[in-house]
Amino acid sequence: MKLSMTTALAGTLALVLGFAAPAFADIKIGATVSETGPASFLGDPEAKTLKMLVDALNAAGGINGEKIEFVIYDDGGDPNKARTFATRLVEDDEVVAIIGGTTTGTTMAIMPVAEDAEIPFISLAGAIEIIDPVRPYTFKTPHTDRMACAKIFEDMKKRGFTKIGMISGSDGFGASMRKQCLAIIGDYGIEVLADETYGPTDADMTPQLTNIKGKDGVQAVLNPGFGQGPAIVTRNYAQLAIGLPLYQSHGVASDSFIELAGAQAAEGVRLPGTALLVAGLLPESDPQYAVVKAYKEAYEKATGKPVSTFGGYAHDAFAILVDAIKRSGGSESSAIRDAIEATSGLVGTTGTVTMSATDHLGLDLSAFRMLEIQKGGWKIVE
Amino acid sequence: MPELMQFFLSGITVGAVYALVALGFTIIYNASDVVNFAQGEFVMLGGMITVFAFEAGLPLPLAALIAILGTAVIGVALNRLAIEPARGAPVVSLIIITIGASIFIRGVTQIVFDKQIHRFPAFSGDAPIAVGGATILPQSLWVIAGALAVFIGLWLFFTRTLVGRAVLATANNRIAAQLVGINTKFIMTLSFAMSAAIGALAGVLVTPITLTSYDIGISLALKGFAAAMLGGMGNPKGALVGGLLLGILEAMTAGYISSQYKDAAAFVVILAVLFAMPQGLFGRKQTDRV
Amino acid sequence: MRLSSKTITLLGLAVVIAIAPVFFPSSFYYRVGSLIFVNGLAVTGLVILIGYAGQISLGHAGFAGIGAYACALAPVHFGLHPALAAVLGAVLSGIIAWLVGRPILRLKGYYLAVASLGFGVLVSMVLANEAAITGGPDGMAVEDPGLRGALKAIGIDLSNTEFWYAFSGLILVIGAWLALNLYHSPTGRALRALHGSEVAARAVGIDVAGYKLKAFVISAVYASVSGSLLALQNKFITPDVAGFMHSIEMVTMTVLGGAGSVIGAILGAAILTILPQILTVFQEYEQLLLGLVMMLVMIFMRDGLLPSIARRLRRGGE
Amino acid sequence: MSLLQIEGLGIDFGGLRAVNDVSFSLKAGEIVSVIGPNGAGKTTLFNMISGVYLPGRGKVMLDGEDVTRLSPHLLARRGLSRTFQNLQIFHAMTVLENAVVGHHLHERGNILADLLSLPASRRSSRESEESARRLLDRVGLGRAAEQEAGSLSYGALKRLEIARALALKPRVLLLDEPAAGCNAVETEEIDHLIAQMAAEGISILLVEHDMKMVMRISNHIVVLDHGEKIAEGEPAAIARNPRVIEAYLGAQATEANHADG
Repeated sequence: MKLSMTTALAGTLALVLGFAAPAFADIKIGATVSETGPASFLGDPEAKTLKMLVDALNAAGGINGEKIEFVIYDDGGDPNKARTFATRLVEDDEVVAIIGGTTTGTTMAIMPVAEDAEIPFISLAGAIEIIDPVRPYTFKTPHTDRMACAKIFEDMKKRGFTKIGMISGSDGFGASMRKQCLAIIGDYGIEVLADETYGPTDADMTPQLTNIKGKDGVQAVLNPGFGQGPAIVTRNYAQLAIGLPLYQSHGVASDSFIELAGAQAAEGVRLPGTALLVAGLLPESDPQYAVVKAYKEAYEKATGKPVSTFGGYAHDAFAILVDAIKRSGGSESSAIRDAIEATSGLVGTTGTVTMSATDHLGLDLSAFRMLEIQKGGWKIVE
Repeated sequence: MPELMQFFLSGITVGAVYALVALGFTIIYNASDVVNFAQGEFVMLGGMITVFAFEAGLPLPLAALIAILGTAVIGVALNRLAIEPARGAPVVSLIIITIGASIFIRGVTQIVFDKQIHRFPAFSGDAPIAVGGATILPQSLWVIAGALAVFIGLWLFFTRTLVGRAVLATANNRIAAQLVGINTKFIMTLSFAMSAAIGALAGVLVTPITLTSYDIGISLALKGFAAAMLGGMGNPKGALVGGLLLGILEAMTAGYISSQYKDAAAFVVILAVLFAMPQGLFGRKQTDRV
Repeated sequence: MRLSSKTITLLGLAVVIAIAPVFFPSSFYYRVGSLIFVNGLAVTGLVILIGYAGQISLGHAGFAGIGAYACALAPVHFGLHPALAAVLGAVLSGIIAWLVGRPILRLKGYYLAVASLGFGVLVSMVLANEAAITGGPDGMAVEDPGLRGALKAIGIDLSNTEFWYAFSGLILVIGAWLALNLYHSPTGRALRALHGSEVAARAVGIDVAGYKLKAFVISAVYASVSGSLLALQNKFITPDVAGFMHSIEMVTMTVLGGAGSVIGAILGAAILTILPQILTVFQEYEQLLLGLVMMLVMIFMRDGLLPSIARRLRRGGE
Repeated sequence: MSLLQIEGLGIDFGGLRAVNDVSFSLKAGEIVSVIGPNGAGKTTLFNMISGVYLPGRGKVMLDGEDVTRLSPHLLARRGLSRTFQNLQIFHAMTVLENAVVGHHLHERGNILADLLSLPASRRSSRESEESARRLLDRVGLGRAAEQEAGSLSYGALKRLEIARALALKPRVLLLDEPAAGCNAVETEEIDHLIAQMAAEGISILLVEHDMKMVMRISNHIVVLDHGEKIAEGEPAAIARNPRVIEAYLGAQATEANHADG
C-alpha cells in the first residue's frame, strides 16, 4: 500500500508539473526571484518587470520570429529553495538561460547549478563575489556594492569629509555593502569612527544614531541598507537633529523612499542612483533617455506602482539576454553565453553595458549618478 | 546623561509596541489557553487597511476605525473557523494552526493589497519634543499612551466587569463556567474580537513610526510573544512590563554594548528569567493534581 | 520467522527510496527526493522529541545550523574533511543540546516553546553577525566532500543529484532504523511514559529530567546531521538554515504527518517538501494555500495525516 | 525496626495548613491505612511521602535514611512505589507497555544499546515483558495486555496501576484509593491482592474510603482530620475512638453521598 501511495503521489506530481509547463516552446527562459519573503521589496518589482517584458516581446512577435516561453519561480529569499528551483529550471523545464537570484544568498545557491549545467545565468544581486572571480556562465546587472561605496566615498572626498560614521542594516544587503565599504575606504583616506548596525525589522534606531552623534569629529554618516530600515534611520536622524550630511545607498533608490522617510527628513540626503530614478531630469541627449523613459512608462502603466532600481536590474538582465539570443541566432546555451559575454554598448536602465571575458558586469562608475533629495524630489549633483 | 535618556525614550517607544502586541496575546490566552501566533498579523492588518483606506481618500480617523473593526471581524472569523474546531488539541498543533493562519493572512494581504512598504502621517506631526536633552516624537507618545490605555482598560475589564470575570472563569475551567451559565462561545468570540481590535489599534498607532508592509507580522508576533512570556502569559501587567522591559533592554544593549547583539541580549535575559522563574515575572504557578 | 512491523516499515521505506526513481520524469526529482530525505531525517529526530517524549522545540533549526556551518567552517579553518566536519558538528550539537537542554527542559508548554525559540534565534544571530568567520547573512560556500568522486573511482558513476538522492536516502533509512529501535526499547518506553504522565513516570523510577534531556540531545544530533547533509549537497549555506521559519517548518512536517510515528513524520516531510513545488502553479496564491493546508490538516486530522488516515481505513475495514 | 518512618510532617498552601505535624511508622509486611473525611489531607500526605510535594516541615525516613527532599524517581530507586487517586496511566501505550514501564529500574542497557537494538537491550525488554505479563495475570488483566490502556474501565485501570507499581518490586507501596470505582467482586480481588503483597513482605500504606475493607485488612490505622493526626491504633480501637467517631459523624452526610454517588 505504501508503495502504491508513493507512486500515486509521484504520478500526481508529474501530472501537475507537466500541466504547468505548456509544451511546444520555442525559446524557454527561466527565472527564480524573491517575490515574497524578506527581499520581496526587491524581488516583487523584478518579477513584475520580467513578466511584463516577456508579454510585450511575445506580443511584438518574439525573438527572430520565435516566441519566448517564460518560467518564473518564487524562492521567497531562501537559498535552499532557490537552488531547488534552479535545479528544476535546468533539469525539468530545460531552459536555455536563467535570470534571477534577487539576493546574494540566493544567487550563490543558484550559481553552482547553472555552472554545472553550463547554462548562462544573469544575477540581479549586488555582491562583487558573484562576478569576481569571473565564472564562465555567471553574469550580473546591478552595480556591485563596492562600486556604490566608491561612488559615495568619491563624493565625500570631494566635499572634504575624512571622518564618518556608519550605520548598516544587518540583512544581507547591508552587511555585504558594509564589508565592501570598509574594504576600500582606506583608499579614499576616510576613517570610520563609529560603526553601528540595526536589524531588518527594527522600529527605532535612535540609540545607534545617538552614539554616532556623540562621537567627536564625525563629518558625515553612511547608511547601507534597503527596505524600511533606511527610511526609519532617516527619520530618526532628523528627530535627533544630527545635522551632518547623510548618505544612503543605492538600496533605497526609489521614489517611495522619499515618501516613507518624509520629504522634510530626507532633505539633503545623498545617494548613488541610476538614471531610472531621475528619468524626468535627463536631457533628451542622454544616451539612456529613451530606454529609461520607455521602461518607466511601461512599468507604471502595467502595475500602477512607481519604478524602482531593482525592477531596472531585471529589465537590463532581460535586455542583455534577448540581445544575446538575437545575436547568437539560436537557442544553444553555450552560444548564448558567448553572446552575453560579447555584449557591447547595450544601453540599459543602470548604464551602458559592455562585457568581456574578464568582466561579467560591464558597467563602470560613470553609470552611477550622485543624487540629492531636495524638496521631496531628486537632483543630480555632479 | 542625555544618551541614557535617549536610549530610555527609544526603549519605551519600542517597548510600548511590544507591550501592545503582548496585551493582545493575553486576552486570547486567558479565554482559551491558546497563544495566537497570528497576533502579529492583526497589527499588520491594522496598519495596512488604514493605509489603503486613507489613500482611497477617507479621513485618517475613519480609516483607522474601519481597520480596527475589519480586523476584529477577521479575528472572530479566525476563532470560528480555526480555533473553535481545534478545541482541546495539543499545544504544538495549536502553534501550527495559528502560524498557518498567520501565513494565510499574509498570503491574502499580499494579493489584496501589495508587497510595498507603506506609512501614513503621524497624528500630531513630526516635530520632536525635547525631554531632558533627548528627543521623542509625538507619535511615540501616542503609542505609549495607547499601551497604557489598553492596559488600564483590560485591567478594569478583567477585575471590574462581569464579562471580564466571565472570561477569566472560562479560562480557569470551561465546563464549570458553562455550568454557572456563562456563554463560553460568546466569551471566545468577544476575546478574539478584542484581541484583534487591540492588535489593529497597535498597527494604527505604530505605522507612522515603524512603517508597515504585508510581512511585518511574524517578527512582531515573536517579540510580543517573548514579551508576554517574560512577563508571565495571561497577565496584562506581565504583558505591559514584559514589553517595556524588552524594549528598554534592546535599546540599552544597542546603546551601550553592541547594536549587533541587541536582540540576542533580549533573548538571553528572557532565558535567564525563565530559568529562575519558570512562569515568567507575574505568571500563575501551576501544580499537578494527583 | 514472522517479520516485525519495524522490519516491514524499514523495508518499505528502503524499497520506496530505491524504486521511486523509475517513475521520475526528469532528474530534477532526485533533488526533490534528496530534500525530502534531508528533511525527513530532521523530522525523525523530532519524532523522538515531540512524538515520543511530548516536548516542544521551536529552535531545532539552530542545531541544523550548527551542523551545516560545521561542514562549511571546519574544512576552511581546521583543514578537516567535510564528512568528518559533519561528525564534529553532530558531536558539538549534542554537547550544546545537553548544556542548553538542562535548564530549558524544566519549562513546559509555551514557556518551553519560547525558550527553545530563543535558543534558535541566538544561533542564527551569531551565524549572521560573525561575518568575518561565517560570511554573514550572504552565507558561505561549502567544500565538496569528494564522496561522489570516491564512488566513481570504484566504478559507480552517479550524477550530482543522483548521488545525493542515494546518499541522503541511505542516511534517512539508518536514522529511521535507530528511531524505530528506540521506540520499543526501555529508553523509548520511558520517553513515551513521561509524555503520558510525568508524575507516574517519576513514580516508577524514571528520571524525567534526564530522559527529556536524552531525547533533546538525540533530536539535536539528527537535526545537525540533516543540516550537514543540506550544506554538503547545496555546496553553499546561509544563516537561514538556523532561522525561526526553518524550525517551524521542521515541527510542522513532524506534526502534519503524525508526530507519533516515524513513517508518518517522513510522510509529512515529503508533503511539505513537494507542496511548494506543486503550488508554483498557483503563483501568488502559494502562501495562502500553504497556510490553509497547515490549518486544515491540524484541525481535521489532529494526530497528523498518517495516524488519522490509518484510523479511518481501519474503521472502514471493520 | 520500622521501614518507613514519618516524623512531624507538614505543609502549607498559601497560608492554609494542609497537613500539620503528622508522625507514624510502618514495619515490613505491615498494612497501615490512613483514613479521614474528605479534605483531611490524606492525598497531600501521600504526595509528600512520595516526593511529589516538598514538605514544609518534618522528615521522611526510609530504612533509616532521610529521604525527605528526594524526588520521586530517587525514592522509587530506594524501593518506594505508589498508585494515584486521580489515575496516572500512560494512555497512549498498551496495557502491557504500562506494566513493562514499571520495570524501568530493573532494565539494563543504555541509550546506545537501545538505539542500536543490541542484544542486551532486546533481552532486557523481553524479560520485562515476561514479568509484566505475569503481573497482569495476577491483577486479572492478562487478556487485555495488547489493548490500548485508554480503552480500559476505571476499575481495571486502578488494577493496572497496582501491577505497574508492583513491577518495581517495591519495599513500600503507597495505594491511594485502590478500590475506588470498583464493584464488590473487584474490591474483594484487590483486598486479596493487598493481603498477598503484605504476606510477601511489602509494607503497604493505604488510603481508602471503603471502611469495611480498611477494617478488615489493616494492621494499624492512622486517622487525619483537618490535616492533623487525631488518632492512631489497631482497627478495633479506632472504631471505638470517640474523637474519630465525632470527626466522621460531622462529615458523615457528605461522605456517604460521595460513597454512593
